[in-house]
Amino acid sequence: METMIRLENVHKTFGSLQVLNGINMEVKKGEVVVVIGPSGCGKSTQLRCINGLENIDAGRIMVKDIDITSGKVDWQVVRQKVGMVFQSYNLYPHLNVMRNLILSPMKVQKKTKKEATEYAEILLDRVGLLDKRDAYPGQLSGGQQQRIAIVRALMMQPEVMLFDEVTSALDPELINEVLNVMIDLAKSGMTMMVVTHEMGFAKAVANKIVFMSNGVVAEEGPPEEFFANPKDERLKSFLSKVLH
Amino acid sequence: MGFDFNFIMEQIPYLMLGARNTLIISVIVLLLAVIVGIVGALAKTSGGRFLRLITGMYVEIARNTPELVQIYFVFFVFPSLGLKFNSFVSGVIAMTFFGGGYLVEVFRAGIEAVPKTQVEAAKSLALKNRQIIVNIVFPQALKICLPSLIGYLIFILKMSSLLATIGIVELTFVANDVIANNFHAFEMFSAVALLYLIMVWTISWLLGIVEKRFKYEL
Amino acid sequence: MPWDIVVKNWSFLAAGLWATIEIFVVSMIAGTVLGVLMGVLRTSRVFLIQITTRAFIEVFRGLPTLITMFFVYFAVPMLFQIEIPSFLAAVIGLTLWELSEIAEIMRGAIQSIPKGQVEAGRAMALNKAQVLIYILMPQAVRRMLPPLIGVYTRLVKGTALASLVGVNDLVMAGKIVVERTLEPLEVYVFIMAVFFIINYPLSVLSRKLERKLI
Amino acid sequence: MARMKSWVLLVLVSILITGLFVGCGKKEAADQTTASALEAIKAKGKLVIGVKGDFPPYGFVDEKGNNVGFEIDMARRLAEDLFGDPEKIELVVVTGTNRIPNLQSGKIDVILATLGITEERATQVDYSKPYFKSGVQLLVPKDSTIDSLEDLKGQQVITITGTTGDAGLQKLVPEAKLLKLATTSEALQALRDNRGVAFAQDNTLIYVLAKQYPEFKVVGEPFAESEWALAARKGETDVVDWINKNLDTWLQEDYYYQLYEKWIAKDTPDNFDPSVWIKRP
Repeated sequence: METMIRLENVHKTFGSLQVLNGINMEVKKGEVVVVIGPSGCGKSTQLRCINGLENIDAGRIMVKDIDITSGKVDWQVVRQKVGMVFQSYNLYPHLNVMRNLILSPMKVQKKTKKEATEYAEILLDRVGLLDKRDAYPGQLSGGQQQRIAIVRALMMQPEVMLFDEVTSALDPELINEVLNVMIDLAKSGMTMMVVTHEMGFAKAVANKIVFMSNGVVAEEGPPEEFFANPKDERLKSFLSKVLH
Repeated sequence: MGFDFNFIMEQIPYLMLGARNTLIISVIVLLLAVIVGIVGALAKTSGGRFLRLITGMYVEIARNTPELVQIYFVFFVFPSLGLKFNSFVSGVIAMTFFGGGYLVEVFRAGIEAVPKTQVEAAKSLALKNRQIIVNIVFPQALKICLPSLIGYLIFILKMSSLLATIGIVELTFVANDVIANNFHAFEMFSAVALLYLIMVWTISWLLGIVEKRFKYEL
Repeated sequence: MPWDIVVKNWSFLAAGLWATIEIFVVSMIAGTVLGVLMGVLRTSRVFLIQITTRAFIEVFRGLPTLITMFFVYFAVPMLFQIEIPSFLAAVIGLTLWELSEIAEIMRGAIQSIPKGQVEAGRAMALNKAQVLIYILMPQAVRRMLPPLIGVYTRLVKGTALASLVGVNDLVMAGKIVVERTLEPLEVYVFIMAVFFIINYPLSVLSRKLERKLI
Repeated sequence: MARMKSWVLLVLVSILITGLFVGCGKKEAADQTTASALEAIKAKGKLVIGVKGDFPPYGFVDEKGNNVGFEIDMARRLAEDLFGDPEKIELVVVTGTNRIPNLQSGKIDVILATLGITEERATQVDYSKPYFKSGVQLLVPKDSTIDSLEDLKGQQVITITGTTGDAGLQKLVPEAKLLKLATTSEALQALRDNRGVAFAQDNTLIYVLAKQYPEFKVVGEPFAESEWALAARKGETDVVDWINKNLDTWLQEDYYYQLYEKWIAKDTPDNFDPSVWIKRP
């Protein structure tokens, strides 16, 4: 199967803080990879490096066959292939839902307003928010905003989706409506890389789970084996904290 | 000395001319100052080192020297440097200079108040830097700046009174011109003060309404 | 020779500068004291006090300071048959503007302090005045400081208006020197430099305090 | 408790300051209601005269910052007559715009500031006898072709708000566009910068300016001629009478000519006849 994302010995520091310490990882087409680990282990930084929100210090990151660390990468191309959803939704507060969705397709992909709007309606309908097309983000609940944010990323018809703790800022009763959208998306065959604390989600849809600790991949494997039979000591202690 | 209403009634056409000119000048200056402010703010937030330094120096000089002296400078000093403009243009240049200096800081603060995560989200959606500034950062910054812009239109309107000193026929000039020949200082200054207050209060009221509407959308 | 004109007329310009400083200091003190008072009155629960102070503040914040100054200098003496020399007219004009600005800052600062602070103070059996002095004022002062210094920098610049009611301040002295020499460049650069030197540290301080607050 | 005290103190001081402003005003106002204006001046112990500060050689400020000039000498002689001491005087610098308001408001007792006699002003103040006659002429750049009022039609002309030149020009050449400024220094600079084709002002001033700055010359016949007089508040006839008595004495003594020689002669063209301006016995 084709490799969508590959990280090779990636290093990243913030000042004197070593965040990524030689990460090696691979996401294949159609895979759902869930990244877990204690806070500050570099999970989010890793995602942000993949679409160029952070620069890495050493190593190599490939998105399909593009080396995004080569220094002469066209980010507009890469970012169309890689969609990203953030913890704090980051919808544009000054634009209504529809204009949030169609801005990039029109500006970047030069789609007509009609084309973009039609596609947005299909996706909105799929997440059950078609009736909110004219609302402003400030008028929506967190769960609704996050579902819109997912749709917004999908509008670019990306080949990989990155999810950065997308349910962490939500009230508990709103988490499932977002997870359900993600589960549907996984079932439709989307390649996904998901940083999350939702172990239930990981068990349900992940092809592979990666445990990060101190800026390296400490353990990885398919979910059944991973949860049933953890080997790494740090993972054992982490799991005992989050599973009970 | 009583209040001579008839005298004021006679002066109404002249007063209205002054008030009209005060408004026209203020609006022109505000528009130009907004342009200067936006360009300066962009230079300060995303320009190179040199550009930032130059903009910074401009802002400090504009903000830390008296407006009156700046007006004199343009009107009385520029010609000796080979730059001669008539009263009106000189006044507009000087006021745009200090108005723009204030607005650079207003817009810079506005731009910096837009959350970084907005830029990241836009980047992740493959927008280019210029598109991000135009479509995402700027509209949001503008709304953040709006209350300050109200303040500065009023500031500019009030400052336009200084233009009387270089012979521009605005409201304060009208007052001086009339009392130099007719001496009804109390009546004239009361009338002029009232006109200024009506303009200032109307602007702050109107823009207050706009501000409320904007707030709702955010 | 650069600065020749300034050096030759130094004592004359210095006398003007001294007048400018005097105007600034006197109006600064008067405006601050009266402004704080007015600000406290503005937050009064008594409707009549509230409405009068508000009207006062709105009028003198709304008027161009030059108009206020002209009014004091030309109109008030006629109206009340009293004598107001140039210097006093300049000071009163600037003070009326400044105290209104300060009162408004003061009101904003007091009202920005959460109600809970007052309630906590009252719950601890402090009386109204004590709440004002021990709870509200110290917190308000910290919030007021940056905009207060901002008002002072505007006041420094405002002193230039004194020349327009006949005070022999720095600007007036400069004008007279220019008339004698017909060399405006040096003199005006000098005047701007003097104001800049006074004002720049103030505006830096104001920004520093503002950042500290955030 | 200490802090409480300082707070109360602050309040008291503020009230005191406010009271002071109001109190001062009231006291001065009381003085002015005294029956005899001259007696009131005497009681005050000094003569407060509004003079020019930017009008050499009549009233100006010298390099040491002192008020000096033709009219300042007159003012001091008035004080000497009244108090036997030329120093019992307070000179208030006034401008063309504010001299009459200053007088009316009681800021000054007398105007001695190149004030021309006009009907309109006569309704506002009481004039003394004239001590000087001036007319408005035009100051133009040396190479200018302007030489009469005719030439000003459709041109921009510099004047000073509220002066005889300003009013006269508006009446005689309404087709001229006026750039009205506040002081001579500003007008002069505007002329140098070619902001107008001419500066219309009293010939007393512009002859001097023309001599001082060779780049300019005086042209045209005097127009809007006016006689200068001192002025007191309306109804203060005792002040006016007292001034007139002095003026008569000065004329007999040929004092005006002495003042002309002291202040003006050096600044006028060589064969200039001073009787254009002053009377001689």
